[in-house]
Amino acid sequence: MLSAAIFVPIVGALALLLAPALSERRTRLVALAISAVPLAIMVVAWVRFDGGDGFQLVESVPWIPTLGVGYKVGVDGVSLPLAAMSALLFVVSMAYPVDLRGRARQYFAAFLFLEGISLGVFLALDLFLFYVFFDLSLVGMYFLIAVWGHGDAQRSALKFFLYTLAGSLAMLLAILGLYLASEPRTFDMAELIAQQPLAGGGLRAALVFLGFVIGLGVKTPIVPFHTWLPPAHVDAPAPASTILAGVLLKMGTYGFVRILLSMMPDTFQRFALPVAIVGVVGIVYGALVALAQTNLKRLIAYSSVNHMGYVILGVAAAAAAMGDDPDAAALALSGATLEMVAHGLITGALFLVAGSVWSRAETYELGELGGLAGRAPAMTGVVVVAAFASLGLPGLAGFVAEFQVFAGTFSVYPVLAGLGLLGLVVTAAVFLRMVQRTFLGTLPERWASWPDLSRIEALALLPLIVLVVLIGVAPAWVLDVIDSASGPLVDR
Amino acid sequence: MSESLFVDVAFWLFGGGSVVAAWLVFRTDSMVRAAYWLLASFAGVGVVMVVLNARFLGLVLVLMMAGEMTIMAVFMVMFMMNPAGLNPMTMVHQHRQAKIAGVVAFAGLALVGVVAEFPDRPADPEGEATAELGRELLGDSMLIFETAGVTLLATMIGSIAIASKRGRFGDAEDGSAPPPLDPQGDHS
Amino acid sequence: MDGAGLDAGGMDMPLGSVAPEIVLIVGAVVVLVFALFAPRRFQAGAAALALVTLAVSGFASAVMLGGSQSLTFFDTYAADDTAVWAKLIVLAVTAVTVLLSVEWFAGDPRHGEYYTLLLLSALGAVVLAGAADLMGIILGLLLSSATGYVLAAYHRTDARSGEAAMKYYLLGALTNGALVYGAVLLFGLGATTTLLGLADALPGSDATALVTGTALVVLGLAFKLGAVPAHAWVPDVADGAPAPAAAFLTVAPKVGALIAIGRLAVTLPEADVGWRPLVAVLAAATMTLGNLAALHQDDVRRLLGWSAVSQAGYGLMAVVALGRSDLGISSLLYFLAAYALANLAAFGVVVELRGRTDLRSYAGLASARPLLAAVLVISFLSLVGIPPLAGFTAKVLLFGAVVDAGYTWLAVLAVVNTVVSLAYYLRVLAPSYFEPLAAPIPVLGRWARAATLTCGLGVIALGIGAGPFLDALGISRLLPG
Amino acid sequence: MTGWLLLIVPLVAAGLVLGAGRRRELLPAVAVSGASATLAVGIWAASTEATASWRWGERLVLGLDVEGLGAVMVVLVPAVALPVIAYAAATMSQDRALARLLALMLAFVGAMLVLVAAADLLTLLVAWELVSALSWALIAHDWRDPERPPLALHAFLTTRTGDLGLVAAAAVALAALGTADYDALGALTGWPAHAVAAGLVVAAAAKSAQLPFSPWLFSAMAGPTPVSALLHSATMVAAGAYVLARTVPELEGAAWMAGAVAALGLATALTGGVVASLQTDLKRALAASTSAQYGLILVAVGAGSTAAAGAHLVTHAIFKALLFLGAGVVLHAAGTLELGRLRLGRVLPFTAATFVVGAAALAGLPPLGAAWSKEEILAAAAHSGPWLAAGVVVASGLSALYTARLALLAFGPGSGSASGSSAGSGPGAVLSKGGPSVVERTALGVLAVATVALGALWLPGAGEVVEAGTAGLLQAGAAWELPASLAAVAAGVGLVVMADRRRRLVDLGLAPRIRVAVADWFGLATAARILIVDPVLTLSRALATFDDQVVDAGVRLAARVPPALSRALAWWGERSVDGIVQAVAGVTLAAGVASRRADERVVDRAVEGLARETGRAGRQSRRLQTGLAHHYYLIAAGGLVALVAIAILGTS
Amino acid sequence: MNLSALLVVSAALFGIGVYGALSQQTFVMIMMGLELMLNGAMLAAVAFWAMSAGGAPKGQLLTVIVMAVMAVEAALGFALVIGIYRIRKADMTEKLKRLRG
Repeated sequence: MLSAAIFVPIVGALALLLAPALSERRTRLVALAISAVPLAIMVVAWVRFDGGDGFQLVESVPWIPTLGVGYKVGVDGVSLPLAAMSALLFVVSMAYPVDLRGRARQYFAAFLFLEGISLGVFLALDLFLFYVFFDLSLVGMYFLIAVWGHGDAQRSALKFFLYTLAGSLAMLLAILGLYLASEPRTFDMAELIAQQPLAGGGLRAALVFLGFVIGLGVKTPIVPFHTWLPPAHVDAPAPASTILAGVLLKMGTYGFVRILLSMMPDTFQRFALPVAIVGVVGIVYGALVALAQTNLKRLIAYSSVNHMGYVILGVAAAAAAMGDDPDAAALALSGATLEMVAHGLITGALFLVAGSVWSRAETYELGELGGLAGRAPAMTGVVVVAAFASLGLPGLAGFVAEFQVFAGTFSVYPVLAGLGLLGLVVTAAVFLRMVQRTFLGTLPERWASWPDLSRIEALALLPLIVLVVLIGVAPAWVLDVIDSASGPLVDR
Repeated sequence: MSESLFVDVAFWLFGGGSVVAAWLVFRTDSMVRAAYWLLASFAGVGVVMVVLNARFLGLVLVLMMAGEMTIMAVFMVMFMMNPAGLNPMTMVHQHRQAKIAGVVAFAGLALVGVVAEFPDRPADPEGEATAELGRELLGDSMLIFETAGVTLLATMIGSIAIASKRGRFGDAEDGSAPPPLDPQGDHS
Repeated sequence: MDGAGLDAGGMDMPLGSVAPEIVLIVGAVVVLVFALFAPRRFQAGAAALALVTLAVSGFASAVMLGGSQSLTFFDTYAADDTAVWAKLIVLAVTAVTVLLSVEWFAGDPRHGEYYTLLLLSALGAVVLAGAADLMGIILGLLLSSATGYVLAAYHRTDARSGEAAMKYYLLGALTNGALVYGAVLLFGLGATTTLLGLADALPGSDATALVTGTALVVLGLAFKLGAVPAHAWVPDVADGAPAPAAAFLTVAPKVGALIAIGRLAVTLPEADVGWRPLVAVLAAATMTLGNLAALHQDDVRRLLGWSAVSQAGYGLMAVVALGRSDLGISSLLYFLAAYALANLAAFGVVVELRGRTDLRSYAGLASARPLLAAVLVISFLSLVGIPPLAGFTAKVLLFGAVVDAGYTWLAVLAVVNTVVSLAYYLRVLAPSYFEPLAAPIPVLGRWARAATLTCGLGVIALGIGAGPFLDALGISRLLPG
Repeated sequence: MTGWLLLIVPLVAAGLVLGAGRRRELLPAVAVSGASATLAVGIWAASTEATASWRWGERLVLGLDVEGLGAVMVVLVPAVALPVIAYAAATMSQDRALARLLALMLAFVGAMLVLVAAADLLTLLVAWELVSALSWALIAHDWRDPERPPLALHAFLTTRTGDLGLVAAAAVALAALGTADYDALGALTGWPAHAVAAGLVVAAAAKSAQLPFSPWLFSAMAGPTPVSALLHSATMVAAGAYVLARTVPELEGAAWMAGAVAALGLATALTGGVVASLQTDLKRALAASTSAQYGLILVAVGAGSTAAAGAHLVTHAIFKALLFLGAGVVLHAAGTLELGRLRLGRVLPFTAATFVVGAAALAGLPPLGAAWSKEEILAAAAHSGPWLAAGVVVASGLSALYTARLALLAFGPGSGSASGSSAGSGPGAVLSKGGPSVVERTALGVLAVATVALGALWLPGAGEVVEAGTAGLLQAGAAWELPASLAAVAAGVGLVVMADRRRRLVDLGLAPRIRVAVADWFGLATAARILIVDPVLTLSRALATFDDQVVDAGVRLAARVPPALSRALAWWGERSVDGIVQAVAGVTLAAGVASRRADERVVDRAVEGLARETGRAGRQSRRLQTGLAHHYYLIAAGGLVALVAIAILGTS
Repeated sequence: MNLSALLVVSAALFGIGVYGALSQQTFVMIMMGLELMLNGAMLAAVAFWAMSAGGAPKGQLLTVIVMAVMAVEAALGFALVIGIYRIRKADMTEKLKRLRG
């Protein structure tokens, strides 16, 4: 069943490319129908998920037995929410109207392809398979940015591809290091978790760890590997930005949990402090740099750096507290995982609205906007909710996650947690200034006829906002799923 | 010992001569003369081979090179528009680098020759060298020999294919160009 | 195949173990005779004959898989699976080349002989891959080179073709001299030329001579492989030679050369000559130079040539790992197969586009010829090593092998190079996909297209279906190691 | 679960208000009934000591528990909010976003109710931040005015900074104890106890506008008057004091906390008194007085008398709401809040009367309830130490001073102010806008009556009721306290009368520069801007530049390495491929074989490439491929030497 | 006469060949250099055969192979030179520099 979530969109993409051309509207409908399949599957998986430890709904086929490579997919409490969130984001992004440059089929095919690939990353239970999807996501995103982007899109896309490929390859070397250390050699995640290769420490373990941190860190991105992110976001079409921020970044942080925390916890524990410091730097640095941005998308992009900092901090704290204080570790890990989901929803909504702004104004410059609240109350409402969620307002999704991260971190790294708190204030300034400059104040003449969100835009944003509120108010249904994995993960 | 002395003298005479002739190949100012100096150098080596009891090989070498050098001379006359190939020619480039390369090559290999310890296993001077070669060709190394034959065959086919001007269907060069980018051209 | 059935000449000359080679020779002669006597309008029939020859030879090879894994013909020739796989790869490459050539050479009156030379060139690569004797290596290389020069020069009225061939020849002749002298030195040390005998005799011999001889031989093989420092012919041939021949020449000889280097390497005593670091440095230099030079090419064929240089560097990584990692041999063979398919696919696109080579003239290719553009993407991404294409699995194996062999730095360098390589491959893809069509893009014909698409699909199939293939490779041995 | 009605009812009411937004005539009715329902729920919750919990996850559970001071607040908050909301519905009927305002106010009340009913720090934190956020929305109500949103942002950011303390406190408590219940806080020891205590003090200081966070209250004045009334009376500002009253007794692990709270409160009370005395804007003066009064409450908390603190919270909430609404009437009637231009006593007699009642309470004049609660604070302070008591006395003198000044300037007889009398736009002129409406009068009247009614606190036995209600203790007062504080009050009032005689009441005889500086919290806001905000913004801009130019430059640099490398190779290749051999041979050779033209061209191009600083020059890498076969020969020959060298090196 | 002397002579021939191959401009002269290199190799092969390989027949065969190499290279070299000369009128390396970069 999970395999269908991966392959239905990929096959759908191929079919879309090879089938005769339809009108743009019909193409969109067909693509939406296909993209909804994984979402439906994720809902079913959610229902069938029994909240126990370990991987569930596993499907496994040998692939390259000589190398210990298998096609194996399944879910646990960490991957299920991420996969479900991704499936939702894809449906929403594909529904979102954007200038298709007359290449509707290719656009939706690229999106569907990317959808299958992204779900593959989260569902893969084999490192080789994981890497396959991890890397392929770059290809899909490269084309999306370069063909349908604006501004200096080709250059940004190239930078994105080169930079993240470098990261991927660093991770590939690390994966190989891990693989070569396993006995018998295998890429199977469950088996690697059971084997705990490189548990003895030493230089090799450190190097492998470093490779993973760089590889996953570029994708996350952690400071200072983040500079591909702003140009990629700015020049990408809004739905692609949504996917980039909402789904692709999560692949990095997900890797931290899925690989580093599970397969080499000892080493992670040894290096938890530097990783946590990197996380805090990301929090503070990302927030401060975002504060100075005058470009809407760059601002959101840097706020992503900030939010990924929370995730990294949480994961590092979980690694540090593992064993000594499993409760705190589980708290931090649950927080980090939930932050991934929350950030996907929140930032997804923000980027989609940024796309709406672009389609109306062809600019992202905050200085050219202002006073739009009167013309576009719905748009304002969405942004305000998302902004508050992003700055961690209770009652919205971000808070539950961030608070847990901090609660977990305080038990191991109180000083770092304290420093990280500063990020909260700056983020608040970032987002409220953004709201203020875009929507409040006086309306410039040229936007006197600014249209509010269209029906499709509103419909696409609605599920995101609803979920942001729902998770903020009643997160138990998500947290229980996450906790089912995070608890056992840090308590072995 | 007189035989040994004879061997030494012959070696120094022909071996040294071979080197000198080789040097003169690039010192002479005519291509035809160069060709004959080259032949001389090969002949010197051929003699040394004979001295070393590889009579068959030495003979083959000399005969082969004599033929080849004749071709070379004819060739030059034909193609270089240089009847008799006797015009002065000093057509060299990167001369100094070439000298250095030559010296380094010589020094390196000579060093190997002098310093390196090769096994000391002289051949039986009474050995039937030619017969052994024959047995080797038809026995242990038959596959090698056959490969050499095929290689020569391929060389013949190839040389004719690119050098011969006349083909079965008229001018061999007609139509031997890459297809044009635009098929509306002369592509058949 | 134990030789009992077809034992013709002596006690150790089982002709059956060289049946594929014999088929190639016979086929070459048949094609030649056909070409000499068939009327002009039937000349294309030579292609069909060549294909039949390749098929028969391929069949004869395939039945040898999983055979005795032994040396034959008095230890001068290897009948191991590695050699068989090499044959299969070379034969497949040749078959694709034949298909690419049919329409390309349609106007050439010497169309027929071309296939003879192609078959003989394939034989050279095959012999090189199977040779277990220094003389066999020399002759295989010579056969492959001699036919290669001619193939490169086959456009006899095209100045570029002749120039490419001449440069190819000059460099080949020089390095051949080095190879021969190196072989002589090794013979001097070991008193034999069979690799098996050398493996026995060389340990403990004089290091000066051994090192010099090794370096000389490696230079000779580096030429065939297109590796630094004898790489200079590759871009010229890729650019100047007839495009189908270029496709062949940047692939088939490398198969033989890489395996020959491997055989030689495992023969040499590691304690007396540090061939492993030597090959590693060679690999590093080759991949780096190839990628750097390709970086700003505006000529797609030259770019492919330089990419072929860099790929040779990756291939050498497998040799570095031979004997130290059990991934060594399978990575070598898998890499060769993956590289061959991807490179042929890329050249196939060029052929099908009638040799179109100016980068700018690729603008809008994706809208005019979506399938060809897709093949271009697939082949390039495979050369980069993007999953799930064949090139990716190859790189995983190579990286794994060298890391396993303790050469992590080489893997890191290869990673850096891979990123650089992506940049120039994307330089070709970008105009194809992101720019509007400037002028109509005519194509060559259906055979070339079929071959190209097949290779493109093959890249995907080999990547996804790596399992069975690697299973089959798993038992390969590289004799006499 | 029924405890959540405290949140749900006001939220539903807010939703109804929004739903009724189209039919404006319904708005007041819906809003007032919503507020009434909320009050009813509050009373019900207080009387039943409602509890509730809400599970977020395995380790996160929110809890409500209405008890002690919380029970008082749960009634007080909606009780004060009801008249304020009614007032707002009436006075702002012209505002096109009235529905939003009323809905936000109701939601705000709901959040505040959760805040006071919270049973643990996490729940508190949730409500706490919701209150902050809603206050931002309320203050920025007039968002079209480009000056207001920044002020709202200032207020929000200041309180948000303080909020971090609470985040930290909650997180530390949860990390250390596995729970953040108030009841469990006593178990904290060591650094977590100190951290929690410090976090709570910071958070409370920010929320209650204590030093050094006080200036945000001025920014908060950017909101409509009813919003100020709501924020500064019983709700947002009260939260800080309330939380300290709840937690100081619990946190035994941090003994310094009580002293610190008292000191902080006293400092704010004194500073705020001075600041309030120097304001020229009615609302700002009231705002500063809020800080000062909460300073006094904190003194009580620090001195250990939750009861006194609770009592003053209640009395203050009511009279401060009254005063703000009075200010609202003034603004509505006069169009300004400039103290020098008011003196509206004759024109707005009813308002003036109610305002004076409130002012008397603020000044601490017996027999009003506020005076009683202030005396109890003094008693508690005296119990703690003489210096604290002395401070409280001075503070009460200050409060009398600024209150009297305010009352006089706002509603004093005649047109005492020079500007007010001379200008044509005197009080009489502006009155065209009319006096308070019925609803306004009702609201003012109700609050005034309540203020007066609280005089009942002076009755014997009231102390026990207060102690029972707030679950705290009162200290027995010493004999000197009442006279001392009365004397201070008298002194304050006397000063005002004197100043008024000399017509220096507006500026109190201070040079404008000094007065403005002091009135602006002794330049605290400016200092914060210079010391914190500006540096942060500068830093952020610097970092952004750094990020663009340095961090990314590293990447760009790395991206430039291959082209540069190939450029180097090109130079090497074109200019002297031959150099390989020379170098290897160790022979120094002048550059050279390639033709002069080629040479010039390469060098030139290389320079150009460098100048352009793009990777484009990397194109030259292929110049190693000179196209000349004899160069290839050299490369091969040189390469062979290198091969030998490497093999030799590798062999060892 | 001993092995070292033979090898030195062989090295000299090879070195001169290298020099010629690198320094000459005309293709034919370059080919002469290449032949000389092979000449040196041949001499070394015979020397080893006679002095250190105990007369192993493979030494002689190796010499034959070198001759074959020589013949093949000469034949192809001439063929290529003819071809080049016909289309480009070029007889030296400097005239072939269209393919570069």
